[in-house]
Amino acid sequence: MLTLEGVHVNFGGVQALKSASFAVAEGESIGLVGPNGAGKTTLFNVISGVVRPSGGRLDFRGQSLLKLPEWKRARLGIGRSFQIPRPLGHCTVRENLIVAQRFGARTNDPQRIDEILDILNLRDKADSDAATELALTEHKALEVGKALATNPSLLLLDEVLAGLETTSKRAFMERLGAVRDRYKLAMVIIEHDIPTIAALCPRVLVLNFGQIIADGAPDAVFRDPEVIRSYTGETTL
Amino acid sequence: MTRTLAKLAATVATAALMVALGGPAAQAKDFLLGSELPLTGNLARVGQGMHEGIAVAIDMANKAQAGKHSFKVSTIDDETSPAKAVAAVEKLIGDGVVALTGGYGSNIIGPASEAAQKAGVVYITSGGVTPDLTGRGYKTFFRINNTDGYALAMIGLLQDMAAKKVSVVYLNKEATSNLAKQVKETLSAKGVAVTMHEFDGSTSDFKPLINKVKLQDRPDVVAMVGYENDYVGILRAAKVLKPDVKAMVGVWSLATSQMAKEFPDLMENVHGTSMLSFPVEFTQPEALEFAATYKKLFNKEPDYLGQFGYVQTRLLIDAILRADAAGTLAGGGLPDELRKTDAQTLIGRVTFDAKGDNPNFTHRMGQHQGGKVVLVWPKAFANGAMRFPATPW
Amino acid sequence: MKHAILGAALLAAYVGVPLLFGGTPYVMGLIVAALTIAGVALAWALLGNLGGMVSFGHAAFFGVGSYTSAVLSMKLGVPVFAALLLGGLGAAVASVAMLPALRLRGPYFALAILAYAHIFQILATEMTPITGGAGGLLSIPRFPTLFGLEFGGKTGGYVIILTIILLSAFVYDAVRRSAWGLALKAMHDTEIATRVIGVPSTHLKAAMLALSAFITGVVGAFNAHFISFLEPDYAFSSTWTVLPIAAAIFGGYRTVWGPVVGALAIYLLDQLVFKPILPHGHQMVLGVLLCAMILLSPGGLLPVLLRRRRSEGGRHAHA
Amino acid sequence: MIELTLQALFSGLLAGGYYATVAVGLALVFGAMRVINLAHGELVLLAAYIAYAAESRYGINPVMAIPIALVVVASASAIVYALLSRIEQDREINSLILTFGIGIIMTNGILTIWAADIHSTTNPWFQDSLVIADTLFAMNAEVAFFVGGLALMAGVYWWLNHSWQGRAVRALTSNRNAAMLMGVNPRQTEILSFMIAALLATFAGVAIYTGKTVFPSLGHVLTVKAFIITVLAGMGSIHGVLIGAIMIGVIESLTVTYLSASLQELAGMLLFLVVLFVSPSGLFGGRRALAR
Repeated sequence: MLTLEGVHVNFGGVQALKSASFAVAEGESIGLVGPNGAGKTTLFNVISGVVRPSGGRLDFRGQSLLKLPEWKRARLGIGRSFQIPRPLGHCTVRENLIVAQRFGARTNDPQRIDEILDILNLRDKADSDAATELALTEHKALEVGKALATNPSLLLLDEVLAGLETTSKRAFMERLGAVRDRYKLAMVIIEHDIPTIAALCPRVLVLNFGQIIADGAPDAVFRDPEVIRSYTGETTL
Repeated sequence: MTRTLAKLAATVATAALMVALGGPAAQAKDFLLGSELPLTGNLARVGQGMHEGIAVAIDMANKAQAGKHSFKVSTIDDETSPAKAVAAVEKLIGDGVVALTGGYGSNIIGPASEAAQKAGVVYITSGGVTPDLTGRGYKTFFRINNTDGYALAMIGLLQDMAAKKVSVVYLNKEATSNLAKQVKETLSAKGVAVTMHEFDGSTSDFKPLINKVKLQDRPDVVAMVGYENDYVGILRAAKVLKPDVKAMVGVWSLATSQMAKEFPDLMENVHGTSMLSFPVEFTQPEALEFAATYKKLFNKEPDYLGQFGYVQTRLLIDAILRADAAGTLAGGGLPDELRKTDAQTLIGRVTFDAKGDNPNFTHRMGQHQGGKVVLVWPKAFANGAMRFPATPW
Repeated sequence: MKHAILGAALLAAYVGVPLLFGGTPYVMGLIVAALTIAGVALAWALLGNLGGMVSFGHAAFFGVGSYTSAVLSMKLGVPVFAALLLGGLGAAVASVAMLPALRLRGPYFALAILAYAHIFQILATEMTPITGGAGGLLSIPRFPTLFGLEFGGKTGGYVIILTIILLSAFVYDAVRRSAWGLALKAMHDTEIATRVIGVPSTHLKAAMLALSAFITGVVGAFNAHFISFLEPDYAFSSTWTVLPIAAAIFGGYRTVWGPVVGALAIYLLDQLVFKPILPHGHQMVLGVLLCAMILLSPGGLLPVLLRRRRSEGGRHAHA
Repeated sequence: MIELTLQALFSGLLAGGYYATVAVGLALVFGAMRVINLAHGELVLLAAYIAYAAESRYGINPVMAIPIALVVVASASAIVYALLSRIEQDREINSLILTFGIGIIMTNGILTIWAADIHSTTNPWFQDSLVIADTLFAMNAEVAFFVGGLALMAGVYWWLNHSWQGRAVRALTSNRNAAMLMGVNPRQTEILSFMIAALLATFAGVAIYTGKTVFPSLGHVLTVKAFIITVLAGMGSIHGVLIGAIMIGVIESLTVTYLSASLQELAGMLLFLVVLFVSPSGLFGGRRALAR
């Protein structure tokens, strides 16, 4: 459904992405790993339209995204979360989802919103102020929720699990799995924790210095010496 | 919402109260005049000038009528805003004034006098010279001066100077551009070559403009139509560039004691409209008393604004007394009485035509000479010789 | 209960006030002038509260609206009430010229709009054949008499401007409560977060600008036909920006009714109390009020009053 | 023709010089504090009126009056700063409105104290003409204050680049948070920038009093012009402000020369909008004006 070909991004001479090329199939789940500053988030920014690439092709279901603004891409079905949660200010949790649904999905479907609240375990926080009254886990959940409320077919999750302690992390993982199966989503997940990735994603991309250095099944990828080198210390093998 | 109205009701209640307090004057022989003038805003200066004249007229009338009648004036600041001027006129009429004297700026007098006309109350002014005002043919509107009078004076002087080429530098406001265009038409008709230069109120550096006049027009005379700070800017630029002209001629608020005091070296030899010489050399008794009273009240020499304010108010008071004597005042006879006016005043003969305009009005031209303002046109009123050719540099 | 209050209020506004003050044109004139300011203040607050934009150039919309309406009714004989709406439309169209300014932030936007106001004023002065130049337009047609109701007078004018304000407030409130309102509120902090969930933020802002311009334009048009006189310096005067801002801030620009309350309070206080006390430069008091409000209660007057009335409602009074 | 153009350019240059002295102060404060001080023009005007008072009452030469004016203007802007720093929420909007209010207060204050009359120095030397190669004409005041202004701005420029306080201001301008992490004391630096702005405002005020005429409503006009120039330049670049100011000055005088004096404001405004929309970050980089 999503195809990148030779995508370049420059920030004032610094190459954040060097000819990144890969494709995401319908319903596929991909783990995106790599050391900090490898360009993972930049990749998401390119796909969701926050950053304009300096070169390359970017197609979604046979349509080029390059000219489209963020909001049009969202309406095409690309949902994303931010690494640092960005709840909509002056709004309750439910209102966050309502805005996302009205504008992203262009529908008005309370059931689905309740559904999302349930899956993400935000029901009892539905009417608390999103910006001020949420715990970290709930913030992460809301990030996913906003993306889900836009009825995406591709979900880009930026470290939604990072900073959660193991137990809540496990719970959250299961929720993500449920979400994916419930809505038959394709997912790309940025995540440092290898076991989590391995558990969620049959396929893993490794990014280093803006380049994709490995692409394949987790066990294969994480045995790749180059990957290990790039990852010294960061992997728990 | 409810709060809104509560607040509204409260504030307005006080309003009604104040209106009641300022209510109509008690006795019949105690005349209350109304005056709506800009005491703040862009026209504050001129507004205050006219108001001084009105005060002088009231003071003199009370002295003359001592024992018989007494006159009071109630003044409201229109803040140089048409809407507030209308509100002011309505309030004054609500307070039961006999007639209105004042108003400055054609665009403010317009709506204000319209409100007065609606209520059938006389509105007399000298603050707006545009033909449109009298063009409306209101029964209650009277004006002692007009653009023609200013144009006549300026043109008259320019012809005495036998100017063949004239550059008109004028502000793009209504009164100023009207006057400038009238001067151009008349002079061109008389075969004088006239070039026009419009400028905007925000202009502070006139050198580029005057340089055009100097290098391209090469006129005999530069005619300026603007207000104080425009004149100062133009004259300074001219003083620097020293164009080869025979005279610098302006109109209102130029040949005044104020300018003579504030900018002595800049004004030397400059011409402008002025009814009075400065220091004032009055001959008629009325003029002398006027000057004395002015000095007494405001401790300064009268200027043209005060003079116009005085004349319009004095004519109004005379008409009121006549109408009162004839017993037609209550019955709305004041406009007709005013129309009967035919008086020699500080600004010359005044009569009113059907539209309330004063057809006899012709301004006079004064020239700054060594800190004094000497009347140089028309000959009849001249109290000194015109220095010509002569410029501030 | 709530409806009862509302009904009573409407009755008082439409019947009570005219009965009370219809006889004294001066007071009625003051109220109408205050409501005119209130209309602009409402539109200004809408732009600030929903669009998150401070404008120092609402005089531009006011002037364009008044000129459009006046010229249409004078030169093309368009019925006054139709011209009124077209005036609003004209202002909205003018706001399209300002769309590039939407890319600008805080002070840049505020003063870019101010520059527009200057430009429109200069154009109005220079386009003499249409606008009558610096001389302006005298005796603009007043409001006609419809169904036996005479709208030309003070009371008629009052009813018209009151209706304009009520309708505007209604629209404002509706927008604020809609998903649009939510999205706009959310945009202030993290515009990008709203864009990635499908909110066309720039379009929304543009819409708010156009709406604010429309309301301001209609109010300006009303004023033109009410005063029946126009000239550039007056139509584009900075007072059409200064007073509404003062009013909105004073009353509380994050509430719907705050600006209206503020306008009535400020204008009537200014004219009835401050002006007699210090005739020269009594606008100074406005400045003082403005500063005091910003420093002591940035939320404005109305929220304070409301909060006093019902102990809860912090957020709601603010929303 | 060529003579006309030369004079136009010369006049524009001089005008630009005095616009710049007004604008640099505004830009400096914006850089250091992220606040457009809408009362800046009134501060300039205040200085002018102090000079007037000093001359008309005690016959003090306007130039000699600069120190007196400086004291008054500095304390005035200290008050402005004190009030500004009390704003916590919605800083951007509220500070705009606050300084706007202060501007109204000052304008009307000046109106009540000195009335609506126009004023300018009565000292003839300032208006005497100074002729260069008998094609370029100017008043002594204009040239004197142009040169003085340049010197002053050069001083500020040097100060910004070579003194550590100056560097602190620049650090704050380019990246607020980073600067604070680096241990820049924002309050101190902000106050400093306000004082420098006051100095420039005082100078500009006296320049206007001697070279032009002053009246109460002038302050607002000055603020707008200064802001336009600041945007033209792009925030936080002094030489940018100078060039932007001269551009405005020259465009205006050329408009007067070749079109009409009634269009000069329009020309300036249009230039401003064009630059704003073509490159919102101004002609000389600096801070970006674009929304986040």
